[in-house]
Amino acid sequence: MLFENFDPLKGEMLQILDSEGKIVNDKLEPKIAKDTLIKMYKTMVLGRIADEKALQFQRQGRMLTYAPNIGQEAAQVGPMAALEEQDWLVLAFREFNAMLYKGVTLEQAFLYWYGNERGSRYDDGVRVLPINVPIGSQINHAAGIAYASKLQEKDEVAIVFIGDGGTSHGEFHEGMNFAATFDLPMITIIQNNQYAISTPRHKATKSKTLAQKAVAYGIPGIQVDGNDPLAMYLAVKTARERAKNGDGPTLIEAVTYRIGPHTTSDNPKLYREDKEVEEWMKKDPITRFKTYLINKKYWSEENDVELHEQHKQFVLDTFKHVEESGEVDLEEIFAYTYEKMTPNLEEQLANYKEYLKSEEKSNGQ
Amino acid sequence: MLFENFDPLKGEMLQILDSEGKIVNDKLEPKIAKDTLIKMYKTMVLGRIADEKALQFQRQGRMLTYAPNIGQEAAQVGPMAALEEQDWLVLAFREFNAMLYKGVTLEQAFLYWYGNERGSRYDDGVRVLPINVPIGSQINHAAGIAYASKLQEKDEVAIVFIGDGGTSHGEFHEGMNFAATFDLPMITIIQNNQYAISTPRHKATKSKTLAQKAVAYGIPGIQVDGNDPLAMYLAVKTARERAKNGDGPTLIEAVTYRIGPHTTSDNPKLYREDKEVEEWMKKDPITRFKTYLINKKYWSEENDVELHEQHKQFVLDTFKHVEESGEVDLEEIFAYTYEKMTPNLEEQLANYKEYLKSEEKSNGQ
Amino acid sequence: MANKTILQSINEALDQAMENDKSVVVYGEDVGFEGGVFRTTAGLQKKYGEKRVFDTPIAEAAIVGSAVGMAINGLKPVVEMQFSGFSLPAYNQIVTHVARFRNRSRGKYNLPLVIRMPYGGGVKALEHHSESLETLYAHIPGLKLVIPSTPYDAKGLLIAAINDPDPVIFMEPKRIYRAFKQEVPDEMYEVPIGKARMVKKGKDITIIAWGALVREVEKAMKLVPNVDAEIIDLRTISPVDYETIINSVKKTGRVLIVHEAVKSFGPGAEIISIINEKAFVYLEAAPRRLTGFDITVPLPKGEPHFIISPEQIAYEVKNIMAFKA
Amino acid sequence: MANKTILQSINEALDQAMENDKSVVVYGEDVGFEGGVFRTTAGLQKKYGEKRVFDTPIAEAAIVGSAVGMAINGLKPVVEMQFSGFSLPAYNQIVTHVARFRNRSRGKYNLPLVIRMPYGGGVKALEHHSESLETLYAHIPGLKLVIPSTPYDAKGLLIAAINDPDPVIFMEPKRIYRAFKQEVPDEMYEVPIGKARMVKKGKDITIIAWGALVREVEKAMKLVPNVDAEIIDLRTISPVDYETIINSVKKTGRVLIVHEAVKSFGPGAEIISIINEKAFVYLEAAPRRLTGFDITVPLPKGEPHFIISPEQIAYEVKNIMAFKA
Ligand SMILES: Cc1ncc(C[n+]2csc(CCOP(=O)(O)OP(=O)(O)O)c2C)c(N)n1
Ligand SMILES: Cc1ncc(C[n+]2csc(CCOP(=O)(O)OP(=O)(O)O)c2C)c(N)n1
Ligand SMILES: [Mg+2]
Ligand SMILES: [Mg+2]
Repeated sequence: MLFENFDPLKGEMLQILDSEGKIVNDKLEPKIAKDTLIKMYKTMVLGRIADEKALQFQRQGRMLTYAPNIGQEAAQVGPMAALEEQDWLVLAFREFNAMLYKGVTLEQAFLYWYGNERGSRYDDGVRVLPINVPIGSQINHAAGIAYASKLQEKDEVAIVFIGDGGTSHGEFHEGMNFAATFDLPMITIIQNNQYAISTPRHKATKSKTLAQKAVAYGIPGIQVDGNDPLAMYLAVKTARERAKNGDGPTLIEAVTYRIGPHTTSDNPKLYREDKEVEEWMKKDPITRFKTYLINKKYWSEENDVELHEQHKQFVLDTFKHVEESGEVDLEEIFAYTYEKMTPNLEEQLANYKEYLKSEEKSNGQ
Repeated sequence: MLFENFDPLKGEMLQILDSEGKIVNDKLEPKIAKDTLIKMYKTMVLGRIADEKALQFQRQGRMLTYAPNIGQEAAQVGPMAALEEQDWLVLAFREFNAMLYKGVTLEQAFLYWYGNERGSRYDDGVRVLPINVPIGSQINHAAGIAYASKLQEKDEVAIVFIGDGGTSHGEFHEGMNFAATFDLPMITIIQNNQYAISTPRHKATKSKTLAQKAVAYGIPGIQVDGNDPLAMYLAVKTARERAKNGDGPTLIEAVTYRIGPHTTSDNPKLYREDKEVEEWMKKDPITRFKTYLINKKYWSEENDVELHEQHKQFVLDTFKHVEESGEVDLEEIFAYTYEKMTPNLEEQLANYKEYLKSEEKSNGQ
Repeated sequence: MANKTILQSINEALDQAMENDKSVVVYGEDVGFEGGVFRTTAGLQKKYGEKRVFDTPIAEAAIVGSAVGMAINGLKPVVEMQFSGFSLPAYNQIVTHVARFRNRSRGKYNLPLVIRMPYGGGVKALEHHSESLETLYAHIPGLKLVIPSTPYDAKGLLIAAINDPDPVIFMEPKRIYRAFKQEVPDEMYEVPIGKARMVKKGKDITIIAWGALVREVEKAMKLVPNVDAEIIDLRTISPVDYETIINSVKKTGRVLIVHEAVKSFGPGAEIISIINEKAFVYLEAAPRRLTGFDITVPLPKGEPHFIISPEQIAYEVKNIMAFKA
Repeated sequence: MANKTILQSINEALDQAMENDKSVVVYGEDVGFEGGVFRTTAGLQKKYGEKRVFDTPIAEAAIVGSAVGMAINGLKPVVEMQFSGFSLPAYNQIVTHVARFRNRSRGKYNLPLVIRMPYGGGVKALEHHSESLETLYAHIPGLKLVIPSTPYDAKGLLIAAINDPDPVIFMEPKRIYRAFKQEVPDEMYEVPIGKARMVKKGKDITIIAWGALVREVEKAMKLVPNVDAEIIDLRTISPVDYETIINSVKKTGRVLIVHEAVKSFGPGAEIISIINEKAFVYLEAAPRRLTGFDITVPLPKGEPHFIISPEQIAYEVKNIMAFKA
């Protein structure tokens, strides 16, 4: 079994496609349909372009704030490609690419960062939970979803993302332990991007790897090259098998790097060297995946130029649309606290409207 | 190093003195001064008698509630004997023996269970924190104490107890990780007494041992026969060395058994077989320790009879004293919320006194 | 129809809800095999199996957080916090998720879940086993907070809570779990959430209480037979039933609120403020609160000072009646 | 003496407290190397070393729980919750331990610690970055809750909080961290905890606010120049300064409380209740609250509806002035 062959306590890490785009472990190369490979690649490129544009929009004061994913595309898209339609995606907040792959529209994803709750209402049938800001708490949601899947004997898994920093939180522990205790069909991906805001990975915990935290829950844990989409795919595919067989959750540490700032309000120059960033840029997941696809003759440089053009235009058009969405209505901010507005809320809304009316009047005078 | 030789992942458990009172690992037999051994034994016997009496008092309606420690004496007294005076003891709530050894008086310990906060104000210089009811939260207190010791470069450790059930709590994770990250002089003892109220150990977590949870924090973890006072002593002694050398915390799982009910309001017959209890009674820590001491010619059956008599009387006298302590004054319940009473509290107290006066008057009429 | 305690009514409500709807699951610490430390869930695991009724690790955030996930994926979880004092480790989940998922997802994900917790003092318990934390839940938009004071209401409100599309915090006055019995219908029924109960009509003063203190108010009024009090059992703390309160105050002009929660920034303050906002001109005396002191509930040897007695209630009533503006 | 922002004043208070007393330690998420996401702790690690100023894992319960231990063992921790919304995972520690250790140990263990947290809306932030959770801390016996609204008070109150023998929650109105400057003494000084600040004397109406809203009230009063308002900056939310409030209400007879926290069971209710208890007969109009709606603070595109404007305050003032009993 894959997970037995890569013991994090022995410093073993799964890699299939190296930084140069070469297959370094051909026995493990997963058989992925061409369509899927292309979808993966296209999503990664779209994610990258959207990220770069979003940073730009934010600098122009057109976007509220933004948490870029640059460099982490493979860690997100690899897992998504290994899932089934009916599987649930439970987000932390830095999973733009995973969201796009799983059916969240670019417009929705942008709308959220633009400051509108509508951006978290994904289409019916899209099994993605909204972005989850309180660190660590999403693990328990995934565990609950997985419990319901298991109780109702559905072939579903819940895949949940968390950052390296998030693994220090109490809720990570409780959720992992809960899922393990009941053998729930859950897969946890730690995107170890080496930083939690300004705090480097080694200051968050003394454990040599994050994957080895699985030992505490009596479940398999594996370190995977998070910039290798094939390795991430394989790890999740295998974890999904385990889940389906009733063997419970798996912990996957995707070793990757956050190339950009934490969010647009962060200045990484305060706490890390440019050199470190440059080193990691050489391990770019998109470059290596492109080489792989070209080598397989699934892709060409011409395709690539075309794709970039298309995506750029799509991103610009979408953002324009988002900008045109305007403000959120007064009624809307009251409408979703309860299924039916309480008398209290009705009164507060009515009073406020009365005030607005009086303002209008006095401004009209 | 001791901890490397007993890998919980390999199912290895430290035992020195077996159920029969025989030394099974003479290379590891710790050299403990006779006085200390006798103090350990006396404390264990006192703890046992106090426990049995407390259960009796409670059945007679004379004691509020009580959480007995029967069977867990070695897991508490072994560690205490390995500490220094200046070390801190941070309690969960089932560490009656540890408290007694570390300087809490029997009267204080009883007074607490009798329902009086005075029972948690231990004498000056007794470095024991009050009983801690919210499961898991004490680990973080110990970590903080240890941080202060380290910062101030004092030769102190904080030893903290938690139950098997408590290891599932988020605070266990956060506190262990915090202590490990900063290499704090902390020792965590898990009293694995096989139950959390009615919930058996295996329903609390899937990990085969609790000691292996140390792997998540990059620190040593060891399973110890918790009914063996010598093994518990040695494990803590060694952990204290580590702490002193700046090597950080250690996790020790004491494998033991709760012979009595969870508390006096619990009926264990609802969830476990008598046979299981009987099996564990054969592993009694006091019996084996007595044999060891007698073999060493440190103790005799006559000493033992005398000790039991003395302790019984002491327990009865002490409890009588506790019963005579009466109710808690009105003023006292207001006095300790802030260093100085707020105007608000002063007013509430004054109003209540006025009411009492009016009651007196109307009762007097 | 039979005489039942609050405890039995809760057990029956859970039983019938599980029978009636396969998506209802019941879990928490020791609720499964043993049937709960108070035995509110006794017999359920045997009847509905280990998958629908189960024991969890000691991890309140996981209990509540997993309930969020279950509710999203089609179940109706009814979880137990062993004591309300131990709901605090789950407080982050409750405030940031239970209360907000609906709003965050703009209505895509409702969370039809119930969090049960025994609360209140007077049972001679250890620390953290006696508090009244209504405010912590009533102050949070997106939650409903319900507290029964009788066996009839306990059953009907719990069934209503389970059927409610919104998340409901259900606090159980453990002091009166077994204190008395009442005729309770054997079939399922709902007591509506958001409606106070008129315990007794009256014209002199409005007394508002809930949980275990409703009976203490009733006892108190025997001590002041010349005062004709209108007694209201609030029953739903949030959303508050304005109407019943305001109609009563308009009639009586005098108000006493009795709760065991500590006074400052406590639940009584909101009721006084509502009365100020909606019935100020009807007030004939300053509305008053009789509440727990602003301290930690003392351990049993000091607790009697803290527990509100009928005599104290009567004393306050007399004071208010004597008030002249 | 120099002009300083609230942010600078807080930084200076921390700096001087650390300089002055070796037992003061400062830590939290990103407070060390980077100097905090708002830069309130900038420069401190360089000056006082990695042991006294440090970054922690993301674990709020550990941050607060370890502070409890440090305070017991001789230190004075000043910890930061990155945003008040993220103090909730530490809420169990704060309620069950920070607030209670003194009482539990009958005075043996004081906890001289401070928990700082930026709070409030109006900064166009993501979810959980905008709430006003005063009530959750003010309702807990054993805690003090302090909120500055000016650079002068920020420094003086923070120093007082650090010197206080009791634990203090120190909420910082992040919206005005850099909004304006004020002359602030360079040396250490204390602003007493438990005393409100009289912003402006007046005779027509008492307006009570704190944090970022004090300035909004001041702006509002420019819109109703014919009303002579007495403006009180509460400054310490718990324990409340009765005296200042009651003296003012006795004079004006009219009251408006303005806070951004949601209305129901919120902090304003307590103040209204105190006024009812102590100055009922002086009231000439129903006291009113102008507060956040009972909803989750909206994301930025909806937040403007939620944020209280000077115009709204002026409107409420006019309504109260028009009240005739
Ligand atoms: C409970 C909680 N505490 C603090 C924060 C503030 N915060 C937002 S992101 C972040 C760092 C997260 O680091 P990591 O888990 O590694 O994820 P990454 O940002 O690297 O994707 C922090 C501390 C939060 N969102 N929730
Ligand atoms: C946070 C919290 N949740 C629930 C409880 C109620 N409770 C008291 S003891 C206990 C079981 C503890 O089991 P374990 O940790 O194994 O310790 P033991 O009782 O066996 O010594 C529980 C659930 C509590 N005290 N604190
Ligand atoms: Mg990270
Ligand atoms: Mg146990």
